[in-house]
Amino acid sequence: MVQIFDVLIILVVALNFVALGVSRIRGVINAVALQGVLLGTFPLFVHSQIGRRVILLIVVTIVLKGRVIPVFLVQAMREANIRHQVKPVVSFVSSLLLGAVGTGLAMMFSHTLPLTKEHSDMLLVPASLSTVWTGFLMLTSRREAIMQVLGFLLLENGILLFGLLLLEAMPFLVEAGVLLDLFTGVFVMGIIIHHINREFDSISTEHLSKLKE
Amino acid sequence: MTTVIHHTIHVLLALSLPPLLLGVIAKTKAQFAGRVGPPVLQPYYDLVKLFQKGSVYSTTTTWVFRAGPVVGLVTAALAVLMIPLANSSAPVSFTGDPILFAYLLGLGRFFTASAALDTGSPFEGMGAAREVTFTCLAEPAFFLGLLVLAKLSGTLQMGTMLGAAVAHHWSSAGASLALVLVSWFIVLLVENSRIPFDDPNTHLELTMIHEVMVLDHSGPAFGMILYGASLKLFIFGALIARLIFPPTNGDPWLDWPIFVLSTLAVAVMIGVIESTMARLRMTHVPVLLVTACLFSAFGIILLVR
Amino acid sequence: MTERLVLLALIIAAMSGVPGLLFHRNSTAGQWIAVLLSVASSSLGITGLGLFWALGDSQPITLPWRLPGAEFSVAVDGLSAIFLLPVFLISVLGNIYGLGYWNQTKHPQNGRKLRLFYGLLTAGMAVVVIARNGILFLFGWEIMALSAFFLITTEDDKKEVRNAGWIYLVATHTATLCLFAVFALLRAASGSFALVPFENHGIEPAMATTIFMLGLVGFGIKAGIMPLHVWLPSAHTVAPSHVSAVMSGVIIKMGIYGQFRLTSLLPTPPLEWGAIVLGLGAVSGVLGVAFAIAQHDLKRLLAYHSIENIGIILLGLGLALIGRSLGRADLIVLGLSGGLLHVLNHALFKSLLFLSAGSVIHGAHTREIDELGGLAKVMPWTAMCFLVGAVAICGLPPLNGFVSEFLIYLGLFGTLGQEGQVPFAGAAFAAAALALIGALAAACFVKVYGAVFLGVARSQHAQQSHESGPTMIGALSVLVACCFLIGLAPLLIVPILEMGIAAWAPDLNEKGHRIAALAPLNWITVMGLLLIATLLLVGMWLRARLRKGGVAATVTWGCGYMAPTPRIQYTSSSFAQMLVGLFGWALRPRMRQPTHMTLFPRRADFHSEVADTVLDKAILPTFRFGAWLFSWFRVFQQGNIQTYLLYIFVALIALLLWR
Amino acid sequence: MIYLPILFPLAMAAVTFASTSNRWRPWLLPLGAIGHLGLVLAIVCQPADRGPVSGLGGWLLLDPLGKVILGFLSVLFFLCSLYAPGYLALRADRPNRVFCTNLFGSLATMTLVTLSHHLGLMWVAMEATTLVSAPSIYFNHSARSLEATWKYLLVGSVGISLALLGSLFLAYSALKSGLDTTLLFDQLIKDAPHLSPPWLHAAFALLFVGYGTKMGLAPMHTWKPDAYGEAPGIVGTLLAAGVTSCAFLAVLRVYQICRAGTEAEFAREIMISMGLLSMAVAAVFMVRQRDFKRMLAYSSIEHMGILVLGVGIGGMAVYGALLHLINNGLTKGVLFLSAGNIHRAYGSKLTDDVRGALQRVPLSGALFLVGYLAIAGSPPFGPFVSEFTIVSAAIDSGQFLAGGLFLLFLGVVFIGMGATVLAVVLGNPSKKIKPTAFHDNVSTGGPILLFVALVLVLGLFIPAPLESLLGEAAAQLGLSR
Repeated sequence: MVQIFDVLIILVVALNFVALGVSRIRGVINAVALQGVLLGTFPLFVHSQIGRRVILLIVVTIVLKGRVIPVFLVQAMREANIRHQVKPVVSFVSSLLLGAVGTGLAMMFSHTLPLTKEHSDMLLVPASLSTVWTGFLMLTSRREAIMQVLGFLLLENGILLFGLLLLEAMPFLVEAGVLLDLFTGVFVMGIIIHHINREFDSISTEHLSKLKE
Repeated sequence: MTTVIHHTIHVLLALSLPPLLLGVIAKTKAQFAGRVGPPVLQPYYDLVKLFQKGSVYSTTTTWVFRAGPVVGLVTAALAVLMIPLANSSAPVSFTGDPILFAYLLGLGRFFTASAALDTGSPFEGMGAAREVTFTCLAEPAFFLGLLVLAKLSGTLQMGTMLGAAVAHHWSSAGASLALVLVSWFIVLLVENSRIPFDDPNTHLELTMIHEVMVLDHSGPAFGMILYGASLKLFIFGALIARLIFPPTNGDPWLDWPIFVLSTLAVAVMIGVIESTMARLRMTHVPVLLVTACLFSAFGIILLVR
Repeated sequence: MTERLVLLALIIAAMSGVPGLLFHRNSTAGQWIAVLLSVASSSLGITGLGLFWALGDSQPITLPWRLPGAEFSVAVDGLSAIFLLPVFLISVLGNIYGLGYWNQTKHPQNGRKLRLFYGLLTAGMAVVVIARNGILFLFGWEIMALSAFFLITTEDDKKEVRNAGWIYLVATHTATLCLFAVFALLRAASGSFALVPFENHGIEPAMATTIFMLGLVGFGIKAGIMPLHVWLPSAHTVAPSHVSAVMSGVIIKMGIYGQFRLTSLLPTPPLEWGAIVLGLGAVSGVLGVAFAIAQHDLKRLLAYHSIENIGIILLGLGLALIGRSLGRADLIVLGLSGGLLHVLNHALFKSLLFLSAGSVIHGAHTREIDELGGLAKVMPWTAMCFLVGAVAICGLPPLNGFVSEFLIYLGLFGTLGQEGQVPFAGAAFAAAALALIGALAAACFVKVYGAVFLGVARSQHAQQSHESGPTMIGALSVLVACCFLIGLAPLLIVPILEMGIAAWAPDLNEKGHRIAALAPLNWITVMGLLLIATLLLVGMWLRARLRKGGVAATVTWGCGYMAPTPRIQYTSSSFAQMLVGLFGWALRPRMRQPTHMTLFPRRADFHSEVADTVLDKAILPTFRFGAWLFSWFRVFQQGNIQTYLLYIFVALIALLLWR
Repeated sequence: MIYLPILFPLAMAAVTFASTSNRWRPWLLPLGAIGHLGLVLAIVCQPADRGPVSGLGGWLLLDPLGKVILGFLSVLFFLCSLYAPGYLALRADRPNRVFCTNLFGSLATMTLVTLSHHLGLMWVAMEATTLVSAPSIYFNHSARSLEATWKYLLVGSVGISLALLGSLFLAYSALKSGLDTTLLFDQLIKDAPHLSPPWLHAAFALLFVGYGTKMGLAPMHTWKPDAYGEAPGIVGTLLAAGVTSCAFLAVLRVYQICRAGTEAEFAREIMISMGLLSMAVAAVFMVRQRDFKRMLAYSSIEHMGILVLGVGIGGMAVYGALLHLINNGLTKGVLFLSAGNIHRAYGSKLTDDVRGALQRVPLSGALFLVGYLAIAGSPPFGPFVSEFTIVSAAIDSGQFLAGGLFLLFLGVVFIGMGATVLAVVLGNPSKKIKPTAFHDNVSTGGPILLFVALVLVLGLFIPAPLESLLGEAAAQLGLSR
């Protein structure tokens, strides 16, 4: 069981790299969506007993992260009639390298944080930090507003990963928080992207740098 | 009682002697030039004549112009009451009297220069500018000299500062006193517009200082200016005389002739200098004055180092 | 009683401009109400001071005040009283003068604003002087400072006024921030904001020196000590003249008051403090007057003289500090009495000069000295008053300026030390500096008086000028009378000064160190009266002579030149040229002169101008450099959201790695 | 009882949303504000013997710290709501349904922040505040306001996510030490000494950066100039005084826990450094700032810096910081609203165009100037008292460097801000710019006067109830009286 879980976690981390390295926006959306679905299944592994509430949580997460948000984003993209290629500030290779460095650092940093006995052999903390790092990387190195939303999604995924550690201690609160954040954030951002679309006929943030010193 | 007599002599001497100094200087210069020269008492004749004349006033002028000579004369006359002549202390003598003394002369200068500006004449303006400019440098020199004397005597009263003890100081702090003497002599020359700073006899308005300031005065007012100028000369001459020949013989009555003679000697000295030196270029005047300041300053540094 | 009267007076003063706001902008009713309130306020205030001086009546008021560390604590002591007198006197005279000078009908735009802040200014200054709590002090201080800002910018539609106001505001706020530090440090050392003297050894020497130095900067900016004076010349120039009079006569004295008060709190100082103050005094004095000589704007010239006089006051304070370090009571008494008296004197004669200058501006509509001339004929009263002010500010007998300089001279000579006294002879050189200051001031005022009032009018402005009305001349006359009073009867003011000294150095009077014993002020009275009497006698004699000898009138003798015009007169710039040259190393005059002469010279002109060296060569370049440097940081905010997010990331990592 | 201040604005929001008249809708704002003010007063002033005001099983609790901020928020909102009808009447061309609804929404969420006594709940409330206030920034529906909204939203969301991660870390630090993970503040503070230090350390870093982003501390401040520059003045006020206060409260809650735990020194160091950094950044960017609304944003950054600096310094400075929260907020009201008026009068917010405001709009110009002098820390206005208390406490506790830098930055800010403000208010209006129809009147000037009056009163004395309340609140943060 634990081995499978570790494999899945490694898969999640691998998806980070996919998201960083893929050049088509659709590809990134898919990678992030897949990561979301994987995350959705994780409560199965950390919860000792699986009740109705956990099932509900799993379903909601998977539907939201794996279906609703990707569709929403694809929709926005289609309406915007934008380029389908990511045009990064930092090249793909460099992004990947930075991602690798970040994952390494996350590993190192997570060693300084003591875990409880039952979590001590889990890879959750480094994976979480690495995902947060990737999210930041995407937020800071991609031009398109939609890619920034995806970066934000990655960031949230990282936080959710960490939240799994607390799932038992503080049931419901964690997921509720994460989902609320995600949902409202993405929802409002979506509206804004819509407006950006209408205003500029593009969702590249290049247009969004008029306000400066 | 003796004090009253001494003070009376002081006042009478101070009022009567000054024009004689001018006469002595003129005579000395004439001697050097190989001329007979005017009589020694000529300045007195001039004054009498001027006081009886009528006056001409410029329409440009105001009461300030008329006040100029009056203030100049009165301040000099009051100043003369404050300097020690042969007596150990002047009729007006108190701690800090040299300050009042200097500032009284300053008041006179203020009004003389203002009167010059009142005429609206460019030449008189020029003279006034030079007068006040050079004073700015002469004043510190005078005060630095005062510092030396104050340090030596331990007081700030001219009677004591230039009292009998000066003779003693010549042996103990001669260098400082000599520096002050030179410095004050330079101040004397500039304050009284003598060569090498100014030539009272020249007729080039552009090069004059004091004389050009009083171009427009005439009659009694001009007489007052002349008399005031001689008073001022007497004042500084007396200071120098006291510095060189302090009253030391112990007999106050004998001091008076000694004082008169020494003052006349100073006048002769001025005459000699006037005869042997040329006027400085106007731009070099400040340099000499700054030198005078430095001399005095060096004098005080020697004392307190 | 005194404190109550003063408080009442300052409240009335603060309110004096308020009723005017309710009246129409063209109505003078508000102005009259302001003047009446101001008269009432000053009468009350001066009555209070009279009570204090006559009876020693002082009942400090202390009330709780619900602000952290604050206490509403006011008291009048000898030091406060001396500074309060000009606050009340000059402000009411300025207000009366304003009836003619800044009449509401002539200045409907800004008259009401001016009087509102004029009243607040008076109140603020009174609070500064009586406050016995650091926070209350700061309140008064800032109300004063800000009101002054609004007064300076009365005519804010002019660019030069805005610039002057801006420089003032920056300077005054820098001062305020220094004072924040001063009072915070005082509290750190004493445990409260109450302004009470420290016991000896009650404060660490390093702490005391820090406080003193910060105070020197903070108060020094307000006082206009060279080189902290940068705001002063332009602010005094552009403000309405009765405001300039208050600024120069009273506001900058608040900086001096601060220094007196602060040094009275701190324990026995090291000798360096006195030496520094003395040195600053000499520098301010000499350079202040040197700059003044180079000016050709009447009010700017007077403004630089304020710096000079502040220098003279500092000489007095420096002496007192040195006296305290050396344990020489005579130096303390002479330094303080000279300094404090000069505070009073400068308030009188500088206000007199500014108000007279205002009268000139009122009549001739220009401040350019070289456009004036011959005003003594059309404005005889103004000319007379200005002359009195000029003689007084040069420190010439028989007026008040001489008395205070005399006291300071005595003290400076005293540092040479008699037998049995500890000398500090270095300080004696300040006597020579004071002599230089005096002579330069005389040169400057001969120039100004000659160029403005004497000779012939140089321009249309001067020709068409007119004498000012009775309210303006009336205000001037009061000041003239005060100048004569103190100049001729200095002993009258001695008790006041001694109470001031008692507040600074409490036990001196009891030990018999009296001013009268150290300085022969009675001789000044004698000589002053003798001078006036002789002048009158000789003057009458001359008059009789002239009547007898006959007087003819003609044009000025032009040395043979037959067609004199007003333009051939010596101008103020040419008058000052030699002196400006002598001080060229500090003044850095900008000159434009004809370079070469051909056989038939063209029309040529000479122009010289002296800007403020510290401001133009040091402060402004520094500010410009700062702004340039700061503009480089703008690359961090270029509208790129990716970069913004990066900052957050970097900050996060930095905090995680902290330690 | 404790639910009413949250529910009432929500209800008002619903009513507002439902109302159809663009003209009369804004009048609902003062109405709702009065109601809220009354409710808040009722619970804030509830006598202590009736026990603490709490609800939701302890998740909601009103402690002195909350009281200070809740009371302030309610007053602030009330004064802003008085300004709203006048302002919206000027903007009659724009639909204001969403705008008004969102203002009530912000009020509800901000109230929730102050009342929540639970780490998670507070986070939820903060998140909601961000989202609800975003549309108000977009009120003008221009490209520039859109950009501002986007930046506000994205930067704010990232920040708030970090705060979530931080909250989880904090929870885990309790879990690691085998403590109860209720996440109630009381409990956390009590358990603080036993919390796992590495986790607490990381949690503080995350929470500080997260909520610091909402507060607008440098270098997380970048959204501020854009958002404040483009939002209407009234929104600027509510953001700069209201939302930031809530974020500051969140920082304070976290600091309370760290102070009680092992990370007190670390937290104080960070707060002092970040406070000074914010002041420095604000100072640097304020010099030669041509846009006077952006300038106000930098001023806000500066004052947020002062707040955390005060708390970091400790002692009386904590009291000063809490007082400064109020003073700064009220003065920001003066500045933002009068700047808004001037903006309306000239149709521009650049100093190139805007000159002579004292002549063009005498009241607004004068108020802008007064606001500047007040915020710069001049007596007799409130900010002087609080700023001076902070610097005095810094020096008193021997933190000379912090105190000295504080004064230095205040000086630079004064100069930078002053140049812009004076350029705006003094002089003659430029002929080039065509003036709009705007003129000073009671509806747009009166509320600002009320702000000024409060600022002045707080500068002259602190009312006894407020003083004791501030004292209690400061005691929560370690001030021993």
